[in-house]
Amino acid sequence: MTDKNVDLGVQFGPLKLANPIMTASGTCGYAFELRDFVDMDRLGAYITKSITLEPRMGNKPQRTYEVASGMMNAIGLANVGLDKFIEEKIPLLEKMNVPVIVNVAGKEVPEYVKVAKEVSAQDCVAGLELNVSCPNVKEGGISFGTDPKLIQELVGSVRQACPDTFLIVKLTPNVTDITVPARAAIDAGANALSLINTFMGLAIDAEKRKPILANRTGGVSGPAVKPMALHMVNRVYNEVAKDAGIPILGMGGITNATDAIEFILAGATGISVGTNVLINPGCLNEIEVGLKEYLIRHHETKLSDLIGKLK
Amino acid sequence: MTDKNVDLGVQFGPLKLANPIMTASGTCGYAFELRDFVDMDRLGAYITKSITLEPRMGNKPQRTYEVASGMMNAIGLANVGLDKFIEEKIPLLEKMNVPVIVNVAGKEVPEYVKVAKEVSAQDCVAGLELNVSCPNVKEGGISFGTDPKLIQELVGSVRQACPDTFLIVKLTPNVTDITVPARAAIDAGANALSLINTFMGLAIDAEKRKPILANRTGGVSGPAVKPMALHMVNRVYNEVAKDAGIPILGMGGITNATDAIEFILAGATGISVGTNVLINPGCLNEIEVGLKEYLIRHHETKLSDLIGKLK
Amino acid sequence: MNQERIARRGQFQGVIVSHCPFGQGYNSLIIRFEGIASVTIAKAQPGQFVQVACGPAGITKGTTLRRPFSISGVTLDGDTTCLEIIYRIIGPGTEALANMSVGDMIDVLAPLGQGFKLPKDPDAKCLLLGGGIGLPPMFFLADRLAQQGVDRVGFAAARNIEVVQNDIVAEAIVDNPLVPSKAMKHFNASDTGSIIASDDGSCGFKGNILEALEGFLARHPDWNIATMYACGPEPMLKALALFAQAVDMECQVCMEAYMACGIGVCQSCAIELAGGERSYKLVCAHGPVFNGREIKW
Amino acid sequence: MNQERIARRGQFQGVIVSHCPFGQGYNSLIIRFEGIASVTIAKAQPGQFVQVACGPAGITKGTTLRRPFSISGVTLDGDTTCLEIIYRIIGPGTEALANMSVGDMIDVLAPLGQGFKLPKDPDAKCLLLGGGIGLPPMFFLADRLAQQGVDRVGFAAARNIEVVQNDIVAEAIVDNPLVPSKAMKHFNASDTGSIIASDDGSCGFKGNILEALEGFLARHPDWNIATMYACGPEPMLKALALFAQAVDMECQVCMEAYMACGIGVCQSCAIELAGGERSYKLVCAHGPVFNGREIKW
Ligand SMILES: Cc1cc2nc3c(=O)[nH]c(=O)nc-3n(C[C@H](O)[C@H](O)[C@H](O)COP(=O)(O)OP(=O)(O)OC[C@H]3O[C@@H](n4cnc5c(N)ncnc54)[C@H](O)[C@@H]3O)c2cc1C
Ligand SMILES: Cc1cc2nc3c(=O)[nH]c(=O)nc-3n(C[C@H](O)[C@H](O)[C@H](O)COP(=O)(O)OP(=O)(O)OC[C@H]3O[C@@H](n4cnc5c(N)ncnc54)[C@H](O)[C@@H]3O)c2cc1C
Ligand SMILES: Cc1cc2nc3c(=O)[nH]c(=O)nc-3n(C[C@H](O)[C@H](O)[C@H](O)COP(=O)(O)O)c2cc1C
Ligand SMILES: Cc1cc2nc3c(=O)[nH]c(=O)nc-3n(C[C@H](O)[C@H](O)[C@H](O)COP(=O)(O)O)c2cc1C
Ligand code: FES
Ligand code: FES
Repeated sequence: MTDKNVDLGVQFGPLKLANPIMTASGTCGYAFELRDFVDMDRLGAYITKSITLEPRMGNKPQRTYEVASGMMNAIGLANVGLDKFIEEKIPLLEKMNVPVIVNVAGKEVPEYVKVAKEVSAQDCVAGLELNVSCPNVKEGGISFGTDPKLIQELVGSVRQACPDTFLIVKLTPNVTDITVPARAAIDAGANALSLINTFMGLAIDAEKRKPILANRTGGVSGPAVKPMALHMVNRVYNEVAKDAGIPILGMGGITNATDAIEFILAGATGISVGTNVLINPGCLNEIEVGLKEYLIRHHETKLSDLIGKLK
Repeated sequence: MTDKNVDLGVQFGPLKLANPIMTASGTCGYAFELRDFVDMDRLGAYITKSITLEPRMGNKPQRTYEVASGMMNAIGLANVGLDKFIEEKIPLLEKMNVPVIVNVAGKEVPEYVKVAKEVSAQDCVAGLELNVSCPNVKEGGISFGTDPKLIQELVGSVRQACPDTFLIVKLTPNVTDITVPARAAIDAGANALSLINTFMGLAIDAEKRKPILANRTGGVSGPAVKPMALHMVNRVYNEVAKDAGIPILGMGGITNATDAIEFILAGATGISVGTNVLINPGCLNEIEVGLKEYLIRHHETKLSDLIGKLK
Repeated sequence: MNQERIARRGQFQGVIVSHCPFGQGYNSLIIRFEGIASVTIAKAQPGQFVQVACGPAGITKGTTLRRPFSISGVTLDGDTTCLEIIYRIIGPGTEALANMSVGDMIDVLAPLGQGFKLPKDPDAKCLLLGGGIGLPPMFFLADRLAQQGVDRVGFAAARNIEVVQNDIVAEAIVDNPLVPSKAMKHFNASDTGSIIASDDGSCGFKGNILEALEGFLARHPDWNIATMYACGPEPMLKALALFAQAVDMECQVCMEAYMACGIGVCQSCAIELAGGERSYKLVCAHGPVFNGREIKW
Repeated sequence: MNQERIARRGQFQGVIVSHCPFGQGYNSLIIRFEGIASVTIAKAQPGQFVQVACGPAGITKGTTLRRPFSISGVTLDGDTTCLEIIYRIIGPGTEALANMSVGDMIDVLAPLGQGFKLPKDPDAKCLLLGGGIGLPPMFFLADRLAQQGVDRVGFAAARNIEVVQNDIVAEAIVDNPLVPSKAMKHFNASDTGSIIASDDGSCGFKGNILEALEGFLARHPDWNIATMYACGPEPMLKALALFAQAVDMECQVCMEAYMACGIGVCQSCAIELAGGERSYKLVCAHGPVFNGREIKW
């Protein structure tokens, strides 16, 4: 079998993607920042950093830290804000040859709605990924993503404002039962689910006796979280998404094609790479090659046949 | 300052321990299995493997698997059962020169109560650690540890049956808000909290397209979970345990004295080592030496002065 | 810790004194120990194993489980003891191990598990059957039996001549069984005659190791009182154990299991036992050597 | 990807051609690149840096962030380009790097960030001020300025003579500033006169690097039109930048920050800017070289 005979294409909601590989929000910039290291045309889709209504400076440094088989980050959603995004980044995104998904974040529902509406109105935007893991100000700082009622309100409001938009909801793993927010998001109109965002963690400088990150806590990502991420993807696939016909974008510690296959077998239709892009940006293209090799070695022709095929 | 001037002693509930170092349940056998590798007399306390009412064969193999900076296990609480424990292991534990804490597990409340009562009646047992992370059969397999009501019922029942026993409740990290089960356990009469048990994870063999562990899922432990464990210990300390005057036994990825100091700064009074004992059993003694060195380097005399001293 | 305990097993650091290819894809690694480690390891029995921290001693950092390897030889040299393992480079652990150099310190837990029960009777006869990475403990066993002057024949399974030439069984091609000529390096060193069985007959006996054994026993009826010692892939052990049961021969098998601790504390390495109700023993603590009848095949 | 983009920067693998101690606790590492990597890296500017995967190329396995190091020299040699970094062994990343050997392949992202703005005027004068691991980019800068024939003086900060003798500034002890004698290895190589400042006067000038600079400027008033280029510990940079502001001198500072990506996508390396409202730039993308006035000290 040759390269030509294998098909990495997947149907991700309304999007027909050439392959399942996407960037993870927050690790791959707003548009072409990675182009010196990655052939952007060979991605399945491109997902931007989280955009908020107002520009955000982000947290004080130190913002990241290396931990065992992973990293912690407390960037604080630093981003240029909606206006500058529309003005400066959309023209760049228009030049992309792959579908563009914009990640949207906020602290209150109206903020999400406003950003979602304006961004989804852009021709070059194929879908939105709602980051519901940020703290909700009104509810005393608890994260949207941990309260199914808040998720429903948030996703429902965005759905109402953008009735035809492809809406991915990105879930936090910091919950007792990931199927609960997953169901809430689907019930409120999500077309796809992204999982997982980062695990809450704390790193301590034993010598100085203080937290290493200026924000105290941060989100843990990278290979360290892969077993948990696979478990959550598989649970949501089996218990919620499969029957609902809702595709999953799986992520958490993916570094190579084998990892990607594991997520696909667990039930993911698409996969995102975050932390490893910071380490080995070339992996975004290497994974594509590796997926083909896997199909050839296994005498399979279509990657999509493997989705959820964990025995 | 010399060795002699530094004091590693901690007051762990009613127990005055020579140092904060304890074995983690399930990784250090029933009694003296580690004695060829560890000077057991230099531990702060010894904690046994989980004991259940009936003997348990445990899960089918493969039961463990190495993951990035950690491992997964699905041992399935394999243990000799209460009767054989009393008959064979208690006589060994009577020979221990450090306080002995017995970890108790079960599937239903009466089972816990029965084991707790019999075990705590043994003279050589200084306390019990209730492992509330096992699935509850009656409630359809959900874990005791994720439902505060079940925790309260369980801990309350054990407390009633063993009114004078030093009771440590070991919490699962697979929850949205770790302070909720922490409070529930304290309200029901826990004298100390152990955290954390393992994170639920899934490992997949991409070639065979099946889970690697016979049990499908397993618990993730080791350095990979340290940032999450530190975060949970620190939250429970600040939000619950400090004011309640309840000591914390911190664990999750500890491999050396610096890790141990981090947990102590975060609020732990004692620390347990699990996964790393499997890799480097000698670490249990090395950590003791390292803690002394830290105190000397920092011109401190008492380790207990550092508990919760994270800035 | 009292002396007696230390003398049984322990966590030791030794220095690598030799590390070289052993057939294609295999390495032989020899570690030298001093002091109490030397005394303790000198007592190792064939069938016992070691848990190796597959990276420089002292910087394991708790990120990787140890890897278990059978002891393939132990040699005393004055106050020091050298321990050999022969390992196949197959994954991250053995790759890291392969990167270690002569002179490096390496950390082991040793010696672990229950080894083979050696015959007490000097007139005993022993059949040593090894396949792939099951051969190394047979080399150690052959050594010991040779020291005791016990009659023994070695059998090595190989798929075909390429495997034999490139693989662990090395240069051995033996036409005449029992002629200890250029036979396998280690068997040869202990003067143990050996038979190679290859599936396609491209080398030595044509057939599997059980067929080679059956042929041998047919030709040498006096060997029917022998004890079988076997280590290798599970299907091979199963076939040998069932055969032994059928002809009522004693058969000791050296089993593998995925291990975490290797010292009996984690319950990782359960192996299911024969018999009605499901029950397990621990390969690391009760084994790795079991009576063939004990195992649920 | 079009040629133009590849030519700006990229992810490249090169071979280690030299790896040796550079003072005590420091190593000099020279990597040779071929093909497009060679062409791209040949265009590197002083002040730019590389992100190094501190382990054998190909087996990073995503477990460790890259580590940033300033480029301390770039040499063309036919179709290949050699890149040098000089690094202090301080933690796990640099320890792993120190374990790599000549002949190993190594993976870098290079060249990254915005380097120093070099003077256009051939009559310009440049003051190069480095402390500790801030010296390596100064060596590269001195090289380039020498090529352009621009007047320059190097300043190196050291705590005391032990530091000078054992540390990165190597054997350099210069009595007469501006005499390019046995001065620092690299400064010397580019014929750049250099001054050592040691806090206790045990070596070279007695005082800190700012005091050495002030003394020099007092003795050489014609140098008051010079541009300052500085890299080193933050307190040193702060003192120099504030001095430059006071005497209205141009001052370019090369900053450090904890980095994850090094290529502008993760927002890790924020540095706070001077001015009323809190605002940040990215050290890896907008820097590491900034105008001294830009930074909030
Ligand atoms: C008692 C015993 C004796 C052994 N003796 C030898 C020997 O003499 N020579 C030799 O080459 N090999 C021997 N092995 C097998 C050896 O332990 C594995 O090949 C090695 O652990 C592989 O590690 P890896 O990281 O290179 O490969 P991995 O990719 O981790 O594993 C490759 C294969 O080895 C198995 N494996 C991995 N880790 C372990 C583990 N901790 N315990 C058991 N199996 C594991 C995996 O399931 C997989 O099938 C023995 C195993 C046991 C249990
Ligand atoms: C633009 C730039 C240029 C540099 N140039 C040089 C140089 O030429 N020579 C040199 O010796 N060092 C240089 N450094 C510093 C060098 O990156 C660190 O010393 C190195 O990352 C330490 O890694 P480690 O794992 O050995 O130690 P660690 O124990 O990880 O760290 C030791 C110290 O280095 C800091 N550090 C660790 N990782 C990073 C990181 N990814 N980014 C920034 N800081 C980090 C830590 O905060 C800590 O204070 C430079 C840093 C930057 C940002
Ligand atoms: C530096 C960094 C920044 C991130 N920023 C965002 C963000 O802005 N929005 C978001 O939804 N997720 C963000 N994430 C989470 C990632 O998109 C991803 O969900 C997570 O890192 C797990 O994947 P990984 O293990 O491949 O990194 C960020 C992660 C990292 C490491
Ligand atoms: C092999 C293994 C078996 C375990 N068995 C038990 C058990 O029987 N009861 C229990 O409460 N915790 C058990 N645990 C959890 C540990 O006690 C500990 O909470 C967890 O592993 C985190 O600590 P660590 O990262 O140091 O391993 C087990 C962990 C491992 C790795
Ligand atoms: S490997 Fe831990 S009990 Fe056998
Ligand atoms: S290090 Fe990632 S943006 Fe600078």
